[in-house]
Amino acid sequence: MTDWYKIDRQGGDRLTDIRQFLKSVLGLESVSAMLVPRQLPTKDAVMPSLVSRPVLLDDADPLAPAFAVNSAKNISQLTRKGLDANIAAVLRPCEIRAHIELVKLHQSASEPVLIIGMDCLGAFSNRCYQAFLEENEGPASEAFCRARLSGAEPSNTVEISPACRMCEQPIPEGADIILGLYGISLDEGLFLQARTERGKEVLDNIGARGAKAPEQREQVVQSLIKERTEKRDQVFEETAAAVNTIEKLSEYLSGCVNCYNCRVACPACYCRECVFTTDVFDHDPLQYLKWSERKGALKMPTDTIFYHITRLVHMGTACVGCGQCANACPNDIPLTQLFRMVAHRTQAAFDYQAGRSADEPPPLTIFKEEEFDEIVGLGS
Amino acid sequence: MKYLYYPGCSLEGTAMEYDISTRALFDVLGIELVEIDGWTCCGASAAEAQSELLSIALPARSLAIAESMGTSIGDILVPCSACYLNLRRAAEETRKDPDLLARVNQVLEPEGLKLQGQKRVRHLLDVLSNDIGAMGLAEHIHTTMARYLVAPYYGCQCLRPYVVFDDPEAPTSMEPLILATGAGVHGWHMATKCCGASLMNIKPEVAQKMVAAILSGARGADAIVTVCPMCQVNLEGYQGRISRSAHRDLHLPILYLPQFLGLAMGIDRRALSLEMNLSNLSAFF
Amino acid sequence: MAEKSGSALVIGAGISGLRSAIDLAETGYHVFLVDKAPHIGGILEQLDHQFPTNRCGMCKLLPAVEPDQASQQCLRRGLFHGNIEILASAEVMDISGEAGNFCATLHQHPTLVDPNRCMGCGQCAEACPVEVKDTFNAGLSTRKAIYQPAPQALPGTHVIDLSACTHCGECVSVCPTGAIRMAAADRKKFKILVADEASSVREQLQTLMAGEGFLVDTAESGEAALEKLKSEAFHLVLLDIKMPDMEGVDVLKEALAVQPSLQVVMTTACAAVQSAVESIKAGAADYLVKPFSEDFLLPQIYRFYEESGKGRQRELSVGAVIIATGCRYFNPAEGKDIFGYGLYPDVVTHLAFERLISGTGPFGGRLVRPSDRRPVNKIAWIQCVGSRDLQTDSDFCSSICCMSAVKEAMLAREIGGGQVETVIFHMDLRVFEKPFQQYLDDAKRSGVRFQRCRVHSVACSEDGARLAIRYVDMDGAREALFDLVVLSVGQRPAEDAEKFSEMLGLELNPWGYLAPRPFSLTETSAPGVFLGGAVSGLTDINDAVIRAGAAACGASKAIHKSGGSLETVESADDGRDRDINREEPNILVILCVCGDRLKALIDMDVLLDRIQTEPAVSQCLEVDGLCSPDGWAKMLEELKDKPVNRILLATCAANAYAHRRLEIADAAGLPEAAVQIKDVFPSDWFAGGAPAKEQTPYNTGYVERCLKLAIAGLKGIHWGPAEKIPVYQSALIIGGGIAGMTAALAIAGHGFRVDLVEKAEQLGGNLNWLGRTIDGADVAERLQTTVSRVNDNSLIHVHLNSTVADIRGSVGRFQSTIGEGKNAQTGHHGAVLLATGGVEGATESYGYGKSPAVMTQKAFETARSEGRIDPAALSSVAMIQCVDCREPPRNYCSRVCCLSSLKHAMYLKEQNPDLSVYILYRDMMTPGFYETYYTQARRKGIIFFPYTPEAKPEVVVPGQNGDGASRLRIRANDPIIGQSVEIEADLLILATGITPVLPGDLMSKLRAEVDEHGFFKEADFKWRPVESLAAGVFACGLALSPRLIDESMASAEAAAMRAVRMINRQYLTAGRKIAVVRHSLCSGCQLCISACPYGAREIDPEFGRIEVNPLKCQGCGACAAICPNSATVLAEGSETEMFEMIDAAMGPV
Amino acid sequence: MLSATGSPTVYPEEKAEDLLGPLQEKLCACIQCGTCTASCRNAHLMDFTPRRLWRLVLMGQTEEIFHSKTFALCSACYYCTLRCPRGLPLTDAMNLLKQLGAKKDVAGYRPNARFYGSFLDSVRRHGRINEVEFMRRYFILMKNPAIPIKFTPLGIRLLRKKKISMLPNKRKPEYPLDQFFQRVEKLENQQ
Repeated sequence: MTDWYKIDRQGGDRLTDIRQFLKSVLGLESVSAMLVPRQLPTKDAVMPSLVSRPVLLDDADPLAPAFAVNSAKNISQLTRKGLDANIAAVLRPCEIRAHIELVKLHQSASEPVLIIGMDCLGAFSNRCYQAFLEENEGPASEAFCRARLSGAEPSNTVEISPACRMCEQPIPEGADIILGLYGISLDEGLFLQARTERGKEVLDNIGARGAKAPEQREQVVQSLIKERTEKRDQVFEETAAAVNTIEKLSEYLSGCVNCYNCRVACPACYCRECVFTTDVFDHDPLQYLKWSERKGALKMPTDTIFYHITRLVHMGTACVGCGQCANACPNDIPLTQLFRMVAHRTQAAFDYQAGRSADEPPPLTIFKEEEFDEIVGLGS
Repeated sequence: MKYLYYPGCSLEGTAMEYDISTRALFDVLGIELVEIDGWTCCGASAAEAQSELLSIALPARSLAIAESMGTSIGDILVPCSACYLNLRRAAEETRKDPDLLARVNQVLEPEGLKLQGQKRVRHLLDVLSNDIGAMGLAEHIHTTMARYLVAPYYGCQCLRPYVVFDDPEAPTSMEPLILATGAGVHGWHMATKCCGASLMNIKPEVAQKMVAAILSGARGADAIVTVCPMCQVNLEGYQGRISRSAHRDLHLPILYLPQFLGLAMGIDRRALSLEMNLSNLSAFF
Repeated sequence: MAEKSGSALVIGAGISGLRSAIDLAETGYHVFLVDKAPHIGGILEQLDHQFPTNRCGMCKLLPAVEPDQASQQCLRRGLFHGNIEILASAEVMDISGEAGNFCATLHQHPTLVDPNRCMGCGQCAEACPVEVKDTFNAGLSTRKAIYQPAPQALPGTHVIDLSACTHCGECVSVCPTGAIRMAAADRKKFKILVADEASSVREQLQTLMAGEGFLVDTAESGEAALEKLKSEAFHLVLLDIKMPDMEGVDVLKEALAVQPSLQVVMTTACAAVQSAVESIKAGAADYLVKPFSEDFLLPQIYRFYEESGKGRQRELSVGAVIIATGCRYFNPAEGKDIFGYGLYPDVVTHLAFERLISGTGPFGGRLVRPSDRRPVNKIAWIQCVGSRDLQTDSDFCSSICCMSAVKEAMLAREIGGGQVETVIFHMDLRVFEKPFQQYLDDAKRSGVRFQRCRVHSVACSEDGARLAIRYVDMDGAREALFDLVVLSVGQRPAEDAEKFSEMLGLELNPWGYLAPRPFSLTETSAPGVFLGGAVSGLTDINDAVIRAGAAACGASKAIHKSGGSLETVESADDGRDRDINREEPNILVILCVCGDRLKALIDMDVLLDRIQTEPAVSQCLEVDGLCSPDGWAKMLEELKDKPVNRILLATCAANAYAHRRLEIADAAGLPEAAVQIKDVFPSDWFAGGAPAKEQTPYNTGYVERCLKLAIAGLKGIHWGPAEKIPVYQSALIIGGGIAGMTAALAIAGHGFRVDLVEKAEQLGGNLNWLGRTIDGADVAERLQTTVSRVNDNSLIHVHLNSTVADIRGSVGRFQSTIGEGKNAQTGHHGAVLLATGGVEGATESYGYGKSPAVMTQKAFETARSEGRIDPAALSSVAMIQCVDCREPPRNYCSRVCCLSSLKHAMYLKEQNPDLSVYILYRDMMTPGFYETYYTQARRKGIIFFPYTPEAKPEVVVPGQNGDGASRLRIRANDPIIGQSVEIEADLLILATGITPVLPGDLMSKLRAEVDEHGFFKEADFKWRPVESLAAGVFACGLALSPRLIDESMASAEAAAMRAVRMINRQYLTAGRKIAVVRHSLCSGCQLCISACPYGAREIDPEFGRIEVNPLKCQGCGACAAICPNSATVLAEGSETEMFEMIDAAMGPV
Repeated sequence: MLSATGSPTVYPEEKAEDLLGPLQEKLCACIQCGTCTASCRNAHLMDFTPRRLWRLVLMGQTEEIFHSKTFALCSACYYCTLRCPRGLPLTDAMNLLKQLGAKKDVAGYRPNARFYGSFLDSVRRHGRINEVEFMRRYFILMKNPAIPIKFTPLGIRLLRKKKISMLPNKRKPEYPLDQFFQRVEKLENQQ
C-alpha cells in the first residue's frame, strides 16, 4: 500500500509539525503510549521514551542525530511477555528491521505496535553527538535535517556514524506510516505514506488528507541508495582486505577486552543468557596455564576472536546494520563494517535480507532439497 | 564327404566362373559335389515380388528332388546367396507352417515329388568355414598370398534374415579362410552393406551409388572377394561408369572366394576361369 | 532387548533383503541374511546416487524408533543388528519343510581369509600377482585375486577370488595377522583322477597338479577310470567328454553312481561345448575347455579343492523364507550387439556409468572416457536395450531405466558444470510413479535433451575418435557423434530363479521370473515362502522397499501363525543398560603394543607418564597381539572386575575391531557406548613405513595426542537410562478400501486389535465398482473374500459410516475420537494408518459434460459391468490418456489409466473385432510385464496416436459450433505421417487419473505432511515409503500415490509391518542420543522447532516451554546447531567436550 | 495425396477393398520406432520412409501407399527384418506390397513388375532362367528404347566373355514348368 497523505504546515518549523502530528496520533483512543526519541529534561541527551501524556511530546525529537539505543530492544521489553494495549513507536528504518527480526524470533510482538517510520537522515555516534551538540550549542535538529537533505555536511568537526554513511536502506519500508523527508520540500508540510491498512486508518482518523506522491522523492531516494550502495561496497572491499587472514582478523579485533558491550547493544542478540557467560567458557584455572605452557604466552582475556566469530555466526543472518555494536565499543573497534560485510554475504547466500519481511522464514529453519550445490554438489 | 549341389541359374550363365571355381576347389579338397537332378530356378527376387506361394513352391521343388536323391549324400550346398536364401526360406517356412507345406506338396504331387524337410540347406561359405575350416584348407595351400590385402564382402542374403553360421551384422567367417592363404584382411565397414541387388536393373543410378560406396570403402585393399553372383556382377560390372560419375578411379579386382582360395591352392588360373571376370584381374596373373 | 521366538531366512542382502531383514529383526525375530556375494548391499553398494535426491540414503532403512537396536552407521559400510546374522559368500542349496518349520541347507563358499583376523590393511592385495577385471567397477578397472569386495565396507575384510587365485602364497607371506589360510598339507589328501585318451594331456595335468602337492592318478579310457573309481575314493575327476571306449557323459553317470559325492569336471574341445553343457545337467560340477593354460587351470582346481573343504554345510531352522535374490542384467554383447558393446570401450552399461562417476570408482569420480581418459563432452543414453524388444525375447519393460538414465544425465551435467551435453534416446518415457514426472521436468529444464526414437546402431565415427549413433527422427535417418554411450540395459531373471522354482515348486512367469500369486506381489504358491524385490521383476527402490515390507509382513504372519510367539521376553540385565552418566569418568586405557614394535618407536615410559596425569584415566594397560585370537581373549580376560566405567582401546586399524566393541563391553559389564576403539598410530608404522629411531620424541607426541583426543571424547560419552514410553498395543486404520482391509488383516493376524474406520456404508472403496484387472483376475470375488475375512475377524472392529473426529498424541500413544455425537467412541492406539484412498480425477476437458458420449474410465467400467455398453452397436471408440494429468497443477502420472484403457480397448476389440479403437496417448505406461498387454493390444489392431501437451487432441461434440454431425469428432496429429487425422467416434473415454482423499485436519493433528498434490508425504519416497516423518503415522494404498490393486495391497502389508513393529511391545525405548532443552537458558525463539525435521519438538502449552518427544527425536543435532546459546544440546557432543577434544587434537606432537 | 490437401484423413475409413488386411496383420504390433528406416540403405531415396509406409498401411491409406515408390526401392537386404525390435517380417511385407503393386498394375511400379514378370516367364518356359531371352522380352514389354541401351555395355561384355549367348543354348537341358506354374496359380486363386 502506498497511499500518500499530507498535513499542511502549521507555521512553525518542521519539528513542530512533526510533534503536532505525533500528538494527534497519541490523542487517538487506540494508542495508549508512544515510544519516541525525546530530549531528556535534565541533560542534552535524546533517548527513546515511552510517552503517555501528549503534552510531553513537545520534547520529542525524532530528527535528532542521536542514536544511543536501537529501540527494537525496547519494544521487545514491552511486548515479549504480551502487552494488553496498543502503543505507537517512532523508529528509524534499522530499528524497524531489527523489530521484524525479533518478531520472527518470538522475542517481540508486532500486533500491539503501530510503527511510524522516519526517513532516516543518519545519526552520530554517542561521542560525536556530544561534539555536535557542543558545536551547535543545543540540539539543532532542524539545522541537521536541512544540512543532510541539501547534501551539506552537518558538522565541521565530526562525521555521522560509519553505519549510517554506508546505509543503503534509509527508507522505513516496514512501517505502518512513513514520515517522508527525502525529496520533499520543506515548505510543503508533512508528507505521510500509509503502508498498511492500520496506518491508513490512523491517518484517516487524525484527519490527514490524501495527496499525490511527492514528485521528486522517488528519484532522490534512488540516487541516494545508489550512492550509499557504492559506499557500502567500497567499505566491504576495504574491510575484506583488512580481515582476510586469521592474523589480520586478530589484529582487527585486538582491542577487544571482552566487555560484551557490543552484544548488549546489538538488537539481534536476543539470548537470555549468552553462551559466553555460561560455564562453557568458565575455564578451569589450570587450563589457562596449560595453554600458556603450550604457546609460551597467552593473551588475556582469552576467547575474544572466538567471541566475535560466534556472534558473526549467530547474528550474521539477523544483522540489520544499525551500527550499535561499534557505537557501544569502548575501544573503537570498527565492528559495524565487519558485521555488515559478513552479514550481507551470509544473507545473500540464503537469499534472505534481515528485516525485509515478517513472512520470510529465517535461514536454517527451512530445509530445501536443492541448495548450495556449489558446496555439496558433485561439481564442487 | 559328399554334398548335394545346387548351382542355380546364375552359375550357368553370368556367374559361370563361380560354378567352375567352386567345383575345382572341391575337387582338390577331395569332396564330391553331386548336382541335384533337374533342379529348377529358385525364383530369385522375382517370385517373391509376384506370388507368395510361388516364392516357396519354386525352391521347394528343387528341395524335394534333393530329398528324393536319398540320405547317403549330405547337406545341400549352394554357392549363390540368393538361391541359398530362397531354398532356405522354403525349408524354414514349410517347417514352421504345416499348412504351407501341405499346399506346396499339393503343387509338387503331380510330379511325384514330396517335400519332407529332411535336408539342410548350406551356403558355400558355411561349408567352407565350418565343415572344412581354415585348418582343413591350410593343408592344401601351396602358394602364399601374402602380397595381397583382401576385403571380404559378404553381402546380405547369406547372412540375413536367417542367422545360421555368422553374425549378420559383423560377420567374420571369411577372415580365417583368407588368413589361411597368407593374405591380409582389409578391415572395413562395408562388408555387409547391400550392393543394390536387382535395383541395378530397375534403378541403376541408385544401385551404382551404393556400389560406389562399397568400392570406396575397399580402397587400400588389393581385391574384394565375394560369395554371391549378384554382388559379384554389381561390384565388377559397372566400375567404369561408377568411376566416371564419382570422378575417381574406383576400379578394383573382384573375385569369387573359391577363385581366390583356388589360387592359393595352386589351381590353374584357367581352371578357376579367372579370365571370365569382368574386373581387371591382372594383379593375379 | 526384547526378543521374540521364531526366525526367518532372507536370501539376498540387497535393498529388498535388507529391508525385510531389518523389518523382521525389529519386530523381534532372529534373521539369517544370506548372500552369495561376499558383501551385503547388492547393487546398491555400487550406486552412489539415487533419484530423486541424487544422493544415497540407504541408511534410512535403519530403525528410526528405538534406534539403538542397530549400529547407526552407513549401511554401505555394513549392518550390525542384534537380531540379524549375516552370512555372506553363502548359498542356499536346499530348503525343505513347511511354513513355520523349514530346514534350509547352506553352503559356505570359502574365502580363505579369516574375517576375525583380517584388518583390511590391503598388503595382501599389493603383493598379489594376479590381476583380473574388477566386477565391482563393472570391468572398468582391475583388481587382484585377493581383494576387498566393496571399497566402503567396514571392516575392510578381504576375500580371495577362487576363480582367479593361483595359490602362489604371496599374500600369505605378507599378511601381518596371519589371516590367510592356504595350507599345503591338506592337498596331499585331495585325490584327483585325470581321465583322458591323450597321453600328452594326462602328463601335462599330472605334472602340473602334483607339483602343487595334490595326489594325482590317471586313466586312459572310460573303463579304466571307472575301475579306479570303484577301488578307491577320489575327490575330483577331470574327465574328457570323448573317451575312446565310451561317451564321457556315460562315464560321468556311472562314476556318480559309484561315488555320489564325487566332483566331476568335464574337459572338452571347443567344438563340443554343447554336450559339455548337457553334462552339467547330468551332474557334472563344471566343464573346462581345452587346451588349458596353467594360469587358467590351477585356480579352477583350487576352487574345487577349497569348496570341498569340511564344515561348509550348515543347516538352519526357520519359520519363513524370503527370496530376494534380485535380477541379472541383459548383456548387450550377446546376440547381435548392434551397439558395439564390448567392441568400443566407450560404450558402457548404465551400471558401469554409475561406477565411472563414482568417487570410489575407477576414475575417482571424474567424467572421462574409459578408452583414453579424456574428458567427456557429449553423452548419449540408449534406452530399452534388452527391454521392450522381441528380438531379445524381452516383451517387457524394465521399469527403472527411464528414471536412472534421467538421473545419470542430470549427474553428468552436474559433474560437468552444465557443460556436458546429454541426450537420452528413448521410446515412451516411463514416469509412472508419483515424483517421476516432476523429476523429468526438472531434467528437461536443466538441459538434458530427449530424443524419442529407438536407436538403430552405434558405430565408430569415420575419424575413429568418437561414437556415431544412427537413429531416426521425423525427417528420416540421422547420425550424431558422442564421446560416451550409455546403454540402459534391461532386466533378466536371477540366476537362482529356476533353482528356487524347482526347490520349492514355485511358479515362473513366461520370462523366467519367480511369479507371485494373483493380487499379491510377494506371496507364492508355497505357504511361508515370499518374494522380495526384483526377483519377480525389476523395481525401483521405492517399490522394492514396499515389497520387502510386504514380504516381511507375510513371513512374520507365517511364523506367528505357526506358533512363533509374540510374547516379548526381556533379556537379563548385563550391564548394557548401566547408567554411567552419573559416574565420574574413570577410564581404562588399553594399548596394544604389538610385540616390541611400539616400544621401538616411542618412549613408552614418557607416554604412560603423560597419560597418567590425565585425571580421568585410572589405569593404563599394555596388551599384545590383539589381532590374534589369543591376544584378544587375553585382553578380554583382563577386563573382568576392573572398577572402570569407560574403556579406550588404542590400536592400529581400529576399523577392524569396530564390530567387536560389544564383546569388550560385555566382558567389562559396560554399555557398548562406554567402549571406544581408536587408531593411535598409523598402521603403516608396522608395515614397512616405520619412521626412524631419532623420531622417537615426535612419535611419542603423536601417540600422546591421539590418546588424549580419544580420552577427551570418551569423557563426554553419555549413556543414561533410556526413556521408556508405554504403548497402546492396537492400531487405528482410517479407510476401509482394499488397502485398509489388507492392513487390518495383517495387523490382526499378529494378534492385535484394530479399529477400522470407513466413512461409507460398506467396505471395499474403489473395488466396489472395479470389475476385472487387465490380467483377468476377478476383483469382485477378491473383494468379497476380503470383506468377509475382515468381518469374521474378532480383533478387527469395523466402524462404518464413521470418521475420526479428532486425534491427539504421538507414536505409541494416540488418542482418537471415532464417530460423532452420542455414538462417538474414544480410541487408544499405538499406530495410525491412513488408507483413505483416492477418487477418479474430475475434468472439464475434451467436451466432458457436454455429451453423454464423452465419459470417464470409471463411468465406462461401471456402464460395462452393468451391461449398458453394447460393443456390437459401436463402430468406433476413442480414448484420450493423461487428461489434466502429468502437467501442472496435477503433475504426476496416475499409473492405472493406461492399463485401464488397454483393458477396455481389448475388451471392445474382443467383443467386436470390426470395431475401431483409437488410443491417444503421451507415453504408454506399461512398466514391467504389463508391457506384454501393450503388445497384445497392438496385435489386436488397436491404433495408437501419440500426442504432446503442446498439441493436444481437439474434440468436437455433436451439435457444437452448429455442426450437424451425429458423432464425436476428435482431431489429432499423427507425427509419423506428419498430418492431422480426424476420428469419428461413438464414444470417447477419458483417462482422468486419480486424486487422493486425505483428511487434511487429521494430518495436521498427526503432524504428518501432505504433498503438493494432496497425497501423503512419505518420510522418504524411496527408503521410507509408507510412513511419515512423524513417527507412528503410516499410509497405504491410493492415499500414498496412484497404484494398482496388488500394489495397494503390498503397501498395506508394508505399512502394517511397520505398525506391528511399533505396537508389538508394551514399551518403546527412546534412543539415548537425543536432544534435551535446558529451559533456564532457553529464550523461546523457537528456531529449533522449525529446524527439527522429525516434528519432535513443540511448545508445552502449559509452561510455554519447548519439549522434546524422545521417541521422535533422532539425535540429528539440527536443533543444537541452530540454537545460539546451547539451550538445546545433544546428549553427546556438548561444547565443553568438543572444546576438550579440539584442545587435545591441537596438542603438541 | 497426403500433404497436398491439408484436410485430415477421417477415421474409421470406409473399407473399399481389403487389400491391406493380410499386411496389417503382419504389421499391427509395429510401434513406429523407425528402426526399419535407420536400417534401410535406400531410405534416403524413398519418398516415404519405411516407418511412414508401415504407418500408412496400418492406417489403411491404400492410395498413398501405392503412389509411393518406397516398396519398389526395397532391395531385399533384410536389414530391417533383422533389426525390427518387434521381430516383424518387414522384407516379406515389402514383397507383399510388390505383389499387390503388380496385381493392381500400379503405374509407378509397372517397370519393376514387368521385369519380374519377364523373368518368371522365362523360368516358366525353361525351368531355369535364360538371361538373354528374358531381357529381350523385358525390353519389348517396356517399349522404351532407352532401357536396352542402358544395359548394352554390360551385355556386350558378357557376350564377349561367352557368359551369355544370343542364341538359344541347345546344350542346356530344359525343364518346362508351365504346368507347375498353373498349379500354383490355381491354388493361390482358391485362397
